Amino acid sequence: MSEAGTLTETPQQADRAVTIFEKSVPGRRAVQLPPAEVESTPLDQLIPSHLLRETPAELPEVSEPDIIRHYNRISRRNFDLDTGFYPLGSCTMKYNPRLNERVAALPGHARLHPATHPADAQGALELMYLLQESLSEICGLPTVSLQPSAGSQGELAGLLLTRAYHADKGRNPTKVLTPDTAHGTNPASVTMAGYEVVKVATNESGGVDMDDLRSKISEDVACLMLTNPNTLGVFDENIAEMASLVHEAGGLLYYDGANLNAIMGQARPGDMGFDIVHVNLHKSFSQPHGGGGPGAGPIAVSDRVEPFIPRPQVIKTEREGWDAYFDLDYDRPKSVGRMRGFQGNFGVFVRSYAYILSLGGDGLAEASRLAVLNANYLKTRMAEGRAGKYLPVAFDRHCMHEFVLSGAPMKKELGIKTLDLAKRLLDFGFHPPTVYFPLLVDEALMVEPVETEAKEHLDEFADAIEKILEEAESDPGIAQNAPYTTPVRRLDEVGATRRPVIRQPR
Amino acid sequence: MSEAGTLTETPQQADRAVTIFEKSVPGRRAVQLPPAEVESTPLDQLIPSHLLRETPAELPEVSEPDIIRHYNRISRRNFDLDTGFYPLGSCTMKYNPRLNERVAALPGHARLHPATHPADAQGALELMYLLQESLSEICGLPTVSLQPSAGSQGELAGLLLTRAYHADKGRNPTKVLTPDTAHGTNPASVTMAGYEVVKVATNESGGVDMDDLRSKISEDVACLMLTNPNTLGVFDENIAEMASLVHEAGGLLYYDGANLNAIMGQARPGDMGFDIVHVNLHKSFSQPHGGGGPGAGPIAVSDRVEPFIPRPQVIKTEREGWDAYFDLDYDRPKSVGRMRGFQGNFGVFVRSYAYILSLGGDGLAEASRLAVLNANYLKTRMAEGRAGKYLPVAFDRHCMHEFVLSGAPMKKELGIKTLDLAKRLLDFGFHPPTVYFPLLVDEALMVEPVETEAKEHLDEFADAIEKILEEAESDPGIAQNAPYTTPVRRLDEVGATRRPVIRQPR
Amino acid sequence: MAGYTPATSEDQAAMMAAIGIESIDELFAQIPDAVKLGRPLDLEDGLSESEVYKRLQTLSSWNLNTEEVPSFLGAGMYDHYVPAIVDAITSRSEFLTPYTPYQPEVSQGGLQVMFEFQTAMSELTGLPVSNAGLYEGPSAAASAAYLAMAATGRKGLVASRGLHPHSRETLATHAVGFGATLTEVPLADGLTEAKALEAAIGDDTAALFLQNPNFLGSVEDIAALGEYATSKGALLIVQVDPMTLSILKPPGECGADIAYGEGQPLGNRLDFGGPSFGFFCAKQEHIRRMPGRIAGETTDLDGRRGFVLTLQTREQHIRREKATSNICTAQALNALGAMVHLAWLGKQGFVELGELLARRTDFARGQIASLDGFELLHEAPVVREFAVRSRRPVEELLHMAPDPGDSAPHLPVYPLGRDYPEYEDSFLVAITENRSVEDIEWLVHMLEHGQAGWGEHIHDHDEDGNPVETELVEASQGARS
Amino acid sequence: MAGYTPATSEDQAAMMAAIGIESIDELFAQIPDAVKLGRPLDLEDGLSESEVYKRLQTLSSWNLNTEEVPSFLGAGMYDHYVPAIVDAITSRSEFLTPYTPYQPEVSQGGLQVMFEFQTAMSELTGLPVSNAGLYEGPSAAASAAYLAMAATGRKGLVASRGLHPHSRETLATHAVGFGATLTEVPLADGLTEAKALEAAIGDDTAALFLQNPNFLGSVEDIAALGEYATSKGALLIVQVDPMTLSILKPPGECGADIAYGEGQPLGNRLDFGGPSFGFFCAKQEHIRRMPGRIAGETTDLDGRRGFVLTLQTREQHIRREKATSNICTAQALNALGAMVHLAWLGKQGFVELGELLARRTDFARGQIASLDGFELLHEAPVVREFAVRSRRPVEELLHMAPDPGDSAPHLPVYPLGRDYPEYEDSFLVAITENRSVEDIEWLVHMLEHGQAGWGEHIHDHDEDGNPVETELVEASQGARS
Ligand SMILES: Cc1ncc(COP(=O)(O)O)c(C=O)c1O
Ligand SMILES: Cc1ncc(COP(=O)(O)O)c(C=O)c1O
Repeated sequence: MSEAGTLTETPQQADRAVTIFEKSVPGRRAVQLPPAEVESTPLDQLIPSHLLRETPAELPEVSEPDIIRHYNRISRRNFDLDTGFYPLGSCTMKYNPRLNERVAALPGHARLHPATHPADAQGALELMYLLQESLSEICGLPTVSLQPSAGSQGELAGLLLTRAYHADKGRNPTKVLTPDTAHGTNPASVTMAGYEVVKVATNESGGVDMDDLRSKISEDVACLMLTNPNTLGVFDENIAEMASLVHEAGGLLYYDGANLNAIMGQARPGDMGFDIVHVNLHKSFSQPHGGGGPGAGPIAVSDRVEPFIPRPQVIKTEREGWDAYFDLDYDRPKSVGRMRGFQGNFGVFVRSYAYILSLGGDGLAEASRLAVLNANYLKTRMAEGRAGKYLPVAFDRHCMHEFVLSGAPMKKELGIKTLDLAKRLLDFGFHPPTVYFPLLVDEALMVEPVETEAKEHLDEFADAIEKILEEAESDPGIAQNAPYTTPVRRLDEVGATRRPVIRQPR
Repeated sequence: MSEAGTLTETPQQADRAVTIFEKSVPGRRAVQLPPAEVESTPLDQLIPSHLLRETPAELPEVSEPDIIRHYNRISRRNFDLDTGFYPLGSCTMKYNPRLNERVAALPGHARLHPATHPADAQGALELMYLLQESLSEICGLPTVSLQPSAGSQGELAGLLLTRAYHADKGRNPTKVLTPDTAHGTNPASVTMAGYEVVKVATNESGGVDMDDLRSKISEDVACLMLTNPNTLGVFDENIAEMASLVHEAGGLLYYDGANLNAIMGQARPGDMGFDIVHVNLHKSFSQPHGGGGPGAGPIAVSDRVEPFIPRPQVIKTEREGWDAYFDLDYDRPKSVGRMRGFQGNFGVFVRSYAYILSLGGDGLAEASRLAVLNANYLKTRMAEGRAGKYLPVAFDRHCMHEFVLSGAPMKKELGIKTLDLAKRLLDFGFHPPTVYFPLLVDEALMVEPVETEAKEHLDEFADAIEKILEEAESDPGIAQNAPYTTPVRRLDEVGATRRPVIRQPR
Repeated sequence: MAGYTPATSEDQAAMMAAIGIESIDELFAQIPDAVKLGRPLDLEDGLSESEVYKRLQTLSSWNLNTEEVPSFLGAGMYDHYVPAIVDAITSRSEFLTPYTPYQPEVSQGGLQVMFEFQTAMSELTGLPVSNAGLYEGPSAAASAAYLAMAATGRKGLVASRGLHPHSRETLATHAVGFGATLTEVPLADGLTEAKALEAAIGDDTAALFLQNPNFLGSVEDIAALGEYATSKGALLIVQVDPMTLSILKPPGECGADIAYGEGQPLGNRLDFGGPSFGFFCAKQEHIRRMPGRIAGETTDLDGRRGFVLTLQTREQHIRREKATSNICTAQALNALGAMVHLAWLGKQGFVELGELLARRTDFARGQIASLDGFELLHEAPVVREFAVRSRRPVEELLHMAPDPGDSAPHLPVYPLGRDYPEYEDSFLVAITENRSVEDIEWLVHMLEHGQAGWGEHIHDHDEDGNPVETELVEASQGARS
Repeated sequence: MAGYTPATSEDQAAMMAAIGIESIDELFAQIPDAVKLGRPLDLEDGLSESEVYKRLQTLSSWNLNTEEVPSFLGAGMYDHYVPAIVDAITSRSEFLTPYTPYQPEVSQGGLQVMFEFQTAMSELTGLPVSNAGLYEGPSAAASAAYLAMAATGRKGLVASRGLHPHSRETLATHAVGFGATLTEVPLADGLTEAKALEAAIGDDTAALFLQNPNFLGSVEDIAALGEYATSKGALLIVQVDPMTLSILKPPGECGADIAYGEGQPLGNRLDFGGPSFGFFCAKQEHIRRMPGRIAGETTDLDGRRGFVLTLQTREQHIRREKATSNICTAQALNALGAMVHLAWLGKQGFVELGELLARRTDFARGQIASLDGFELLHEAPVVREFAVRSRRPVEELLHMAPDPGDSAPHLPVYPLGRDYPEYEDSFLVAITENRSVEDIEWLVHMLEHGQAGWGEHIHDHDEDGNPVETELVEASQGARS
């Protein structure tokens, strides 16, 4: 709203947050239910009254038009991938094809009960089987379990497989090696699998420090968990050597596939010697991120790990009267068991399989090549001008699909932190890159431009950074107090943690 | 964007309009076509080259992510019904249920070819038949043709039926009476039907001036076109008398059903003596307005007009082996013929029939009652405070579903016009009412709050008007220069007409 | 009754108190008792959302849609693939729910779309002026006639018999109101007869209507056919299938004054015939006689680029009985669908699609022409639709069962008999990119069966009943791997 | 290959020039040749959008979905009616395409939804703390166990056999990693055996897991069953079906420390089992041990209300190996669907729906119990699902054909044999508001036929083949008027 013609805040800023509960008016409603069509037996004749609820849950009382207005309105308080450039490192914010939403919504998919008899769900099982086969080829490993719900569940599954693998051999190693650049889910998963995290250092070119690795390898190492290219965007050239070192010591190799988008059709984790790979279907395979899910984290495994994969597994069998019969195989005696209910995030499988069909083998390879080209181009642009001066790249070499800059000089010379830069980018209409990760790099800024972004957008982003740094040279306060144009400005996160208000008071 | 922390314009204002053509980059593309699978015969061997295009149409060259970003982004430059209150008079901006979109999109509807053999389109024909029957009951007239594409085409169809009706009787009257409050489409349709418009005056209570009407009725009058309640929101109490006057002189009565939302289940045009009614399915029957269509304008007619309705007509017949057989009847020798291709805007029929099923007879009647209640409540609120002083209601009586205010005192005393008020309302987050219509009322503001709006929204609207008038008392410039917060500010419409730029230059 | 109305009984009581009434009935007192309904409407009571869904889902399942069986129906509406982004964009509330952009400051989205759409249609037709859309194809013919009469002051309309029968009938309906006469020019060998055309044109001819490709699918020589008419001062008006403008010479380069057509093939689903949209383009000199909305570019008072509805003095809400058209609500959302589809096809893809259509159509035409019992109705060049003559009566041929009493489905091709009694033995076959070569081969196979009377051949393949449906399903779903 | 990548060859050339390379291959030089693939992937080449659509549409048509046949399958996922506004809202780009709200200034939409969702789940469960959602039900059980172990420092997990078999199996899988032991408590007469339960609980018991209603549909007396465990210092953890919390006493009022469950019944389609979401609520004292994201309310530096991700020091990206959970990407969009559904149901409608389920279920249970060859597996009170014992072997009963070799579809009820060998002769029947009395009567009719061996009865009704499918279709589509 403007007072007397001057803008004091943006329209969205003026429109203060009101929850759906606060819009409630007693007696309002949206739903009309179908008639029960049966006797209106009092409830306490069906269920003993001491087991019944005494007061109804305080849900909102709102009409249908109110609901749609409420959520449409607050939806516009989100920045989304269809609004603009979203170079969030490690997240592969690639375009989400709407075709995939269309096919996922077909009633044969969307309205299929997970306990449908396999004979009546052949289309779904075949689709899962075909996705397994595709991921197997992409990862270079013979067997795929689609069950895990996301990357981190894939990790945990993989570590439990590792445990089962060793146990089956009568071994009980206790340690898992992870580079210090690893994503937070890796160590968290290691702990949940009952292992101890042992950190491995990073060398000067961004890869694993081989000496440090060698010094830590022992019979007590269950596996090495690696992201390759790693979170610095660097492909570890010593991978073959690492693999043989770990294997020789009896350990397994786990591949965090969050960065698979760099290497599809170029190189395969299986060929690098990995035994277990998880793939984030919500990254390389275009499942929309949904504001934080859903995703899926299938795992691909080598033959020696195969007996232990979660059950049930989709298999192709022969059956009289059928060209091929797809079934759920529960009869896997060495399986670790279930990671979750039913068969996994099937709706995600449909989208990712549609994506694989759309791109094809050629298209996937091309996508990776263009992702890497975009990253290197943007890295080149960031080496120019003020960015080159204040925001040096952490490891100056060709990167893969992403690269990491350090804001340390910027902080020192201009007095603005990476966080300030990120917040100021919001005013320029960009989603900032990932900040303060990997931890190894001081004031890190992790940039992943993905293949679905046009060159213009990369240039605009580089120009915006230049502009912000220029501004900061004359007035660092601009960035320090940014953003100015977003629906809300910087928020008090400390206060939120100190006195948590995490639900609407009654 | 903000310069050094002060807002100079809103983010949307800063984001200047760029067309999809301007985003074109040679060689970019979104589509991949299926392979032709047949020989690549050179085109000029199939079609003589002088009939072929020499240079391709300059369509945009853009990727799919660019397309979705472009249209999502510009979509947010629209105010829509799901954003807020939209009391656009005469337009019945009621909530558009998403259920209706869902059922319209079912493949049995959306992917049904209009030339499908009737035996293979029984569901569609039955739906049309059921909608005909429902509208017939709501209008109180025995026969319904769904063909017209919108209200104005319904009007023209009705007038051509009128012509055919008279011709069939060997008559050739030349005049059509319309009140001076009539919507612009009425006189335009009259001309297109080859008739002459004769205006009838409005009396002091907002109805037709009966003396003026009597003086203009003659054998040369083909019909009287009436909106009832009319565009002032007033129900004409003399309707029965008017009907008999016109009928006695051999004329027909045409009902413009744009305002049917006031009287569903309360009174029926047929019972008032009308012979022809058009219904705007995009008003009373919840078809979304789509930024200016699609809609549909079915007509309901009396028995004497029935022989002349457009063809084909959906009919229910008996056929061996079928419970009932629905067919397209082309064999209507007295029909005026077609108003358009195929069977009409079927997708609109699906939505409106779903709406009728959802509300039912009881719900439609209730909707009208609540629409009228809302209008009278808001009218009452507008009679208070400054609105009451500067914006008097044009006809001070209970209104039906809408009412008209006059901004004349406001203009005189505060120096702000109805247009200024409307523009300032935009800053308050409201879509303004219809302005400068009906022409009869000086500085008219026509307010239709519809039944799907909650009381709070009406109150907020009244409060905003009060606030604007208060502001204007101290500084009329605020409204005169409004809006300030919209994606663009007041636009140069005169310049646009003088030097029309109506397409992207090549 | 659905929860679309928020007024609780407390809300209602508060509102009534403010108004000063005791019951809502008082507000309806202005309706004379004599015309009050005084009883409930004789309609069912309202249903829950799930019941409505189920009921309409059931009704819809009785229709044979183009996902179930490959459809070769055309005749102006075509089963093209509508890309998913069209739905994603047109279903956004911001496009779906506003009305006509009367307040341009808060309607820049819709107005910019209109401007872009006008640009695209102008590109397709090769004419400089486009409006933002009309209802659909045939009624756009009537709009064109109205413009032509106003522009020339004449009353004669001449139309090729190759003009879509719906357009001709719609023109005839409107001609009564316009006070115009309508003369038809016959076809010969699938094309408009040039001699007869010249004979039909006179000093009172306001316009000549041609269609390209014409209703039988033939590509006409518009420039040659139109020359005489324009030399006589008539307007040359051409109805075009926008998809074929990817490869055919645009009407603007053939001397046309007006090009209009049915927009459905662009980004609009079939919907059993509507809603779709009509487009309407013309030479510069007709700009102030155009029907419908037109968006124009301008600037706001701070100098920002913006768009408005322009040249509104043509329109009914300003000019009333002197308006150039009575159109008000049109088909904005459908035009948006077209614009998105065209952007998706893009400059190159659009041409490639046209080429694909022409080549697959040529293949299908050749295959069917070589079947026993069939021959081409004409040999004229075609793009995406062609006419075939059958030895066996068409209604029997298409009803996919040996006995006319059976409730078997019908082969989805367009019989010409109703519109052209002279071609009662013929039907149209239309091709889109959705009709694969496998689908075409299925059609060929079905036509063979049909020509043979459906009986024996079928029993060759299957002995336990209802074999045609089985084949239909197979063909539409592909063989099980 | 689809047009998702905008780089033209000119773009590529310009980028390569800027980087200073001649070929993109140079960028891949860092990958040692030994591990380079060096051949194309052995996958098909990319398909056009229409081909992909057709292929997946075909695959999907081989699944028997709940629109084709009334489904009585439940076992944790239910065919409720998902209102159309859920799709309308969740399909908006603004909700569909962003990631986790790491930048709260531009993520207020998503964060506010989380805050609202937390409020709703807290209301349903009667527990003050809710997170923003987990993956789904059974894995939430593992999260609860992890919390309980950390909170109590103990390692024993005790679970009722009435806990969903998938939850028990998931717990067992994770227990290996957690170093926990899992003990099961048997059922008797459909309910958790109280005596055995007490016996199973010891000093090292971290948590007792119950489910309400339990897997056999029975309403358990959670408060009574839980008392002993909590008195021994174990946490009481209850898996709940959120839809039944409309009428059942919330776990928070039964002494539960944690309530979690599968969220699918709220606003999520079946999707053959996912994606849906898990919810997780707890007592205040557990707030800093919660797994997953939590949104909290705060203010911005101008004092505006706003929301942020809070208590992040629990999480993996901050705490790494010491995190309370490894979860990162979860199911935000699915939780939004639930929130919209719950707002649509509203305070009153939610209760009415619970009542409707209980009453229709009671009706269906009574009908089936009275059939020859069937009896109830237990008589305990139920809300929306119940277990039935059949004389005829279940697999034969459900395969709707006289001959096991036929490829007939299966009656959609849930056979208990795989999960509970002791109930091999039984199956579950689940009811939703989508299952009308007509549907229930169809089920009763089918069960009768099934009990009789599918043969004769069917031939009574129809003599020309494949009669069961005909009946299926009829039942799902209603009689033709
Ligand atoms: C490198 C890396 N590993 C693991 C994960 C965890 O995957 P998810 O979020 O699917 O659990 C992520 C992403 O969040 C990641 O970037
Ligand atoms: C009173 C009245 N009559 C006729 C019309 C014309 O209807 P349509 O826009 O559907 O052509 C309208 C609305 O625009 C109207 O308000």
